[in-house]
Amino acid sequence: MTAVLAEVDLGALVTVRGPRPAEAAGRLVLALGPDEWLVAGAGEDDFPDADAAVDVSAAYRCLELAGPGAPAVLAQGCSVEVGVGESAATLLARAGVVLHRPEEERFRILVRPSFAPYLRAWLEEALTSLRASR
Amino acid sequence: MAGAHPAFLWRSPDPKPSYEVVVVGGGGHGLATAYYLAREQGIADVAVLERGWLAGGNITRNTTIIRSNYLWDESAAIYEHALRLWEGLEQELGYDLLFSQRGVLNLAHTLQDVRDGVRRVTANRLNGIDAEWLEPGELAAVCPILNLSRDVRYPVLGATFQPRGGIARHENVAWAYARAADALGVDLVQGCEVTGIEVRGGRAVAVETSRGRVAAGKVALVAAGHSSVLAAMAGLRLPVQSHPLQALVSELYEQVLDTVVMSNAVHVYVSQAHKGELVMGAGIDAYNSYAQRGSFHVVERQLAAALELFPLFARARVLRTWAGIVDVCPDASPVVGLTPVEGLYVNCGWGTGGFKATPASGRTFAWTIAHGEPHALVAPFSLDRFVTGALVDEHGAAGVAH
Amino acid sequence: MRFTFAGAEYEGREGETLAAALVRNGVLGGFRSIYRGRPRGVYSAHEEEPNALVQVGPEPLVRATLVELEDGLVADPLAGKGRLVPAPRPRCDAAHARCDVLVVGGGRSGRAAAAAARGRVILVEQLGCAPLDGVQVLAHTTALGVYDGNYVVAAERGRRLWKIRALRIVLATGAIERPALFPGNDRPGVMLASAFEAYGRPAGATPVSGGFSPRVHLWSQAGGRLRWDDRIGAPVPAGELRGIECAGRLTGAGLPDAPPFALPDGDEDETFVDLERDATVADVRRAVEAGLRSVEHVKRYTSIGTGSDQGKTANVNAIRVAAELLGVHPGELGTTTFRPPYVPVSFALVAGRDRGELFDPVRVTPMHPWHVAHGAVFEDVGQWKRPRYYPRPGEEMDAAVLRECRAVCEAVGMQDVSTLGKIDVQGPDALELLNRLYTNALDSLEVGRCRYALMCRADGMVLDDGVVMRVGERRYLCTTTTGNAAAVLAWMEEWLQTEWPELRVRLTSVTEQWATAAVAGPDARELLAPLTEIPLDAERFPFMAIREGEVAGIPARVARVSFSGELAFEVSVDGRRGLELWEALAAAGDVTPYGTEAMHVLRAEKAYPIVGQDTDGTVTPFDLGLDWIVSRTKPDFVGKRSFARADTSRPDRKQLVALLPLDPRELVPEGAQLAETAELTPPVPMLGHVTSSYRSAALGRTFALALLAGGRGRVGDVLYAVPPRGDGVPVRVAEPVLYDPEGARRDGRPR
Amino acid sequence: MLRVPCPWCGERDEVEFSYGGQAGVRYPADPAALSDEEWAEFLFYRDNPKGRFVERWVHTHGCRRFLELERDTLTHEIHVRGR
Repeated sequence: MTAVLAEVDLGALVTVRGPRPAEAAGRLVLALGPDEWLVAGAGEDDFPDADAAVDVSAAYRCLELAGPGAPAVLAQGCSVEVGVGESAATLLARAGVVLHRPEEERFRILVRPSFAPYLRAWLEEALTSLRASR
Repeated sequence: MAGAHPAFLWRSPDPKPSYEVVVVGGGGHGLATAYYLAREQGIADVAVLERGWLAGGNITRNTTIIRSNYLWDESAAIYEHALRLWEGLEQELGYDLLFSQRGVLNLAHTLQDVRDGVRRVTANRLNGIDAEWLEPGELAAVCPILNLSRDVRYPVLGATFQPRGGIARHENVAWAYARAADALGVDLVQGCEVTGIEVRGGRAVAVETSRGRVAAGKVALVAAGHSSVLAAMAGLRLPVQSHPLQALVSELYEQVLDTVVMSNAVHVYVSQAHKGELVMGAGIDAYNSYAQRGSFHVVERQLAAALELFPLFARARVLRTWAGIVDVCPDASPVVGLTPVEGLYVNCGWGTGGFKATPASGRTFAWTIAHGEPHALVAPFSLDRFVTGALVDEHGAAGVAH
Repeated sequence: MRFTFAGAEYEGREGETLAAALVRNGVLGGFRSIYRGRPRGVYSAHEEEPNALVQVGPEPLVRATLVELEDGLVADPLAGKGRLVPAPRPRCDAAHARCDVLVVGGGRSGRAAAAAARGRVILVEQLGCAPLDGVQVLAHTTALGVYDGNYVVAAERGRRLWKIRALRIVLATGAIERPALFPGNDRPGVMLASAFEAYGRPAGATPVSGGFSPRVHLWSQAGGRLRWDDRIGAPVPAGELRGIECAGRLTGAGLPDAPPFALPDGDEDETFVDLERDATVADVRRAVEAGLRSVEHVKRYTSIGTGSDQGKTANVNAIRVAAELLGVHPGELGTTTFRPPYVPVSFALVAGRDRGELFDPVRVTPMHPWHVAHGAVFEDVGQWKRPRYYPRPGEEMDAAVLRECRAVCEAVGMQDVSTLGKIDVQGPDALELLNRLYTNALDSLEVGRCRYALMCRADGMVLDDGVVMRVGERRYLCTTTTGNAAAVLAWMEEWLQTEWPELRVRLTSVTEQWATAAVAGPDARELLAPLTEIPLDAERFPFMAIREGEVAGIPARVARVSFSGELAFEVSVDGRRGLELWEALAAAGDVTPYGTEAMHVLRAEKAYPIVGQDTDGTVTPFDLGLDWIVSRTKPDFVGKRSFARADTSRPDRKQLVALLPLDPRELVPEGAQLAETAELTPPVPMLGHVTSSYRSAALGRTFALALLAGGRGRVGDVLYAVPPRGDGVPVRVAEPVLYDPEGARRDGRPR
Repeated sequence: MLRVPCPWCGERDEVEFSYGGQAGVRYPADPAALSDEEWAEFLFYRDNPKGRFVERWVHTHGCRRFLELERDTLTHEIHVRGR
């Protein structure tokens, strides 16, 4: 089993506080908490009715892990299993992440930029060990 | 075998209907208290009531580190008093305690660790406690297998060193006090759980136990993790919280480590005992617990940190892990002395540092019980400090743990 | 294949264990016991082996019964003690798994339970194990422990650590044979009957059996009770545990009746209870005669069960012997506690991948590559790497820091302050929340202005400090210290969520949204002016004001705050453009990058405290001389009540002061305690300690900050700062602010 | 490793959370009106029962919400409570 790691650009990101915003024009909405949402492709001004909206475009980076081995790679450092189409804020190795699984064998890993070098290095090792163990 | 035990240890008497002093808790501090009551305060009409078996709690679950290089005068005074007693204890108790003054290193990994270390060393110096500050270059001589490379996540920037610090064999210590107390006439009553404390007119007069009522002139609570539960029986509330503290030992290896190494920053406390096993402690588990059981991730972190410091340990194996229940005060200092209930005395809150204090704790507590007033060395550790705010805060700067 | 044992070569076979090969080669001895040096040989066939311990290269204390033979293998017998030798660290990893049913043990009953189970099923077996339809079989995987919440940790071939969450656990761990007790039961050739069979009835070997003891370890670890089963003469699982079942021989079912138990007739000192620990029936008798009644005491007195085999063949016999000697039923004695791991597990496996650079995340800012390229020496601040100083070729730290300080005082410098925590506070009640948490009164703070602010814990001790910026009618941006960013956000959230949920305000971490460069020094305006349209003169951009605009073509928020006492602007931009901003600033003129060390010096000259360095959790705002920042008008804020306590209101508390060494070249060590006299014969009363100590370019001398008892009343006194070694250093107590006390430099060069 | 039931995220491993000690200790309405003894109670005194304990956790690496649960400090068994 294999998997590949790449970085992707989700564009503008905004944290919206309050009720879940509508997914307009297929824009990505990830739940960070009961009243906290991460919306891709939007800005602070797009949510006049929200309790708060904060531009966090630069506060996350997004790694993408794809391939049949992807779940096994994540399982090396994360006890949460994310269903297809679902997302979860959790820990991967020693970094807080938001995991999103758009497809069966594709995961998005949103992480704070300052943690990205660490997480990349960890994932590279996990991929190595995946190759070695199968 | 070194540290072999004597031919006779103690009787197993049934409890008498009444004693001058009832000590609740047959751990290290309780047994020491009973011993010093009989030996120095002329009170031999003493019972030690132990719920399970003698010395089954923290006294034999800790990493046996002994040191006195604490920051604040109040702490340094009582721990140094303990260390002086340790230095004569094998003689006094006639028991091989495997007391080994191999020195205790406390590592600094950040610039603030360095400031705190120097602060503690200079405080120790002014208190007449042997303490040194060692630069990384000086560390290799003290601990050759320590990883002093700058090229690690948290390089070692220096360390405090107390040459007189060291370790002892924990059960020998407890058993030595027990045997000596028993020989002086103290009743060590095992399998005797205290279920109630009888308070009449604001005075503690007896304890209810699983083996009947035992009247007492004075009641002394020395039950570490269970102090809150016991105090509650007398309607008393204590500013302590009980947490699991995990430790582990490895298999036996030929000697590679002849000093004690502590790193509060990464939570590693390690020494190699005489038999050859590596004895290691971790940080406390975050949650309150009486389960004598901790979470595995704490052990994972502890060993990860240990290998950063000691690459040589990579193939060492964990033989046994366990946990004790430590009761921790908000300022990480103990509570010793009188209580609002007349005739009821409490000795608790030693947190992760109780073993090293055992002789001083027992001795000063015995004095306190006998005289009905706090011994000078424990006066600063009375309950009213939480009202005035005069805490003895051994967090942060003091390298508090273990 | 060939292998070497104790220096002699033998022929081995594929798939054989070292123990099997030795026995087949007629080697029934070859080992020695740990204390008495008695000759010993292979005793069992599995993990319970007490005798056949070997060192295989760097691997200490391996059980010959568990070593899979490979060609050229070299093994040396060990007498109970291994050798730790330098060797490359084995690469280990971990795997989390979840299942409906976890079966431990791949024997008949284990496989049956697995086959019958519904849903996701995992089977772990410490030996080899055939595949099973619809079951994830983990062969050569040993369950080490059962933890809270049906969390099972298992080791696969010593290289992967499995962490398995199971809704249901079926324990089918079987039983271990125990020795019969007779004088000389440890002699080479004597082996458990089960091993005798496993090794094909080797010639010259003597099978013995004292019956079978179920492997109750995991059940007991999980908190399960035990009951003594007289028929098999061993404890078996009793009672119930939520989510855990026992199956097969573990329950005692199918085990043969135990042979009748009797103390040996003959030399008890030659009759071994624990072979690895060299403990005999005579030792148990000594323990009982010493007055011991608890099996735990007997264990410690004799050290039975403390060997690397954890007494797998010894513990039950020890109980039976002790019970016999005490004249009680074994069931009354109970057992010793079973503690994880079931078999020893290597440190490297438990530590897994948390090693080296991955031991703890290294956090870096967007400008990090530039710092590296320009030779910065870094300091660990929490998980962050921050430039401490930027030495030029051949330049020592002291020289570099003096140069960086001088640049900020005389020209212009810039520092990467992106690591400072930043919290976005939004909502109609934002001001109310901040007023309750900060010691300042913030009501008068206007939009577009900011203020230095302080937070205390409820006990009145300083928690953190930072700048509160009002960026909108109902929106604030609060900065925190680098190390406290997460803690302060959690602190604010806790009060908001649990204490004042009625407040309509939201908190969001924007620490990494913004990259921030501090531009400080009298030439700060000259450096920035060409890069921005924002008017920078003191009239239109006063101290503690905030402006929005472009800097180097990048949308930016500029704040006129200063942590150095010099004219300073903090420029914040979208983190993705932080490096671009930094490079533009570097290219804009003769600007000197400076690190945390220079910053520390500059702020110390102004007596700006650093939380965590000049404070230690026992320091109030008043102790720091920050009375001006503590509101007297607010009815309450977190910490206020504590200031009135007896000890907290003492006039002779330790207060922040400056110290000037009498010898202006002498640097006192940070952490040094302060004494009244040069005479250092203990005990010497301690008056306080040095919190910060530097060489100052501006003052042309050394100086320090200290917390000194009644300090503000002691200005002018001469005290002694005590280093770890040598004489005390005479220092004069001074007012804390040593440089530009009137704050003239704040606005830059007068024009 | 405890399994902590987060009302929002479901059961998660203990390592995702931070512990908050006894729940429901209210900040006094008027601290100034309290005696030093009463204030000390608020600052330093917490229940420490052997048995059921209503405690506070925060899902630090999840939804960042504070939550309360009742846990047995002897068995570590968790009895979920409402939000």
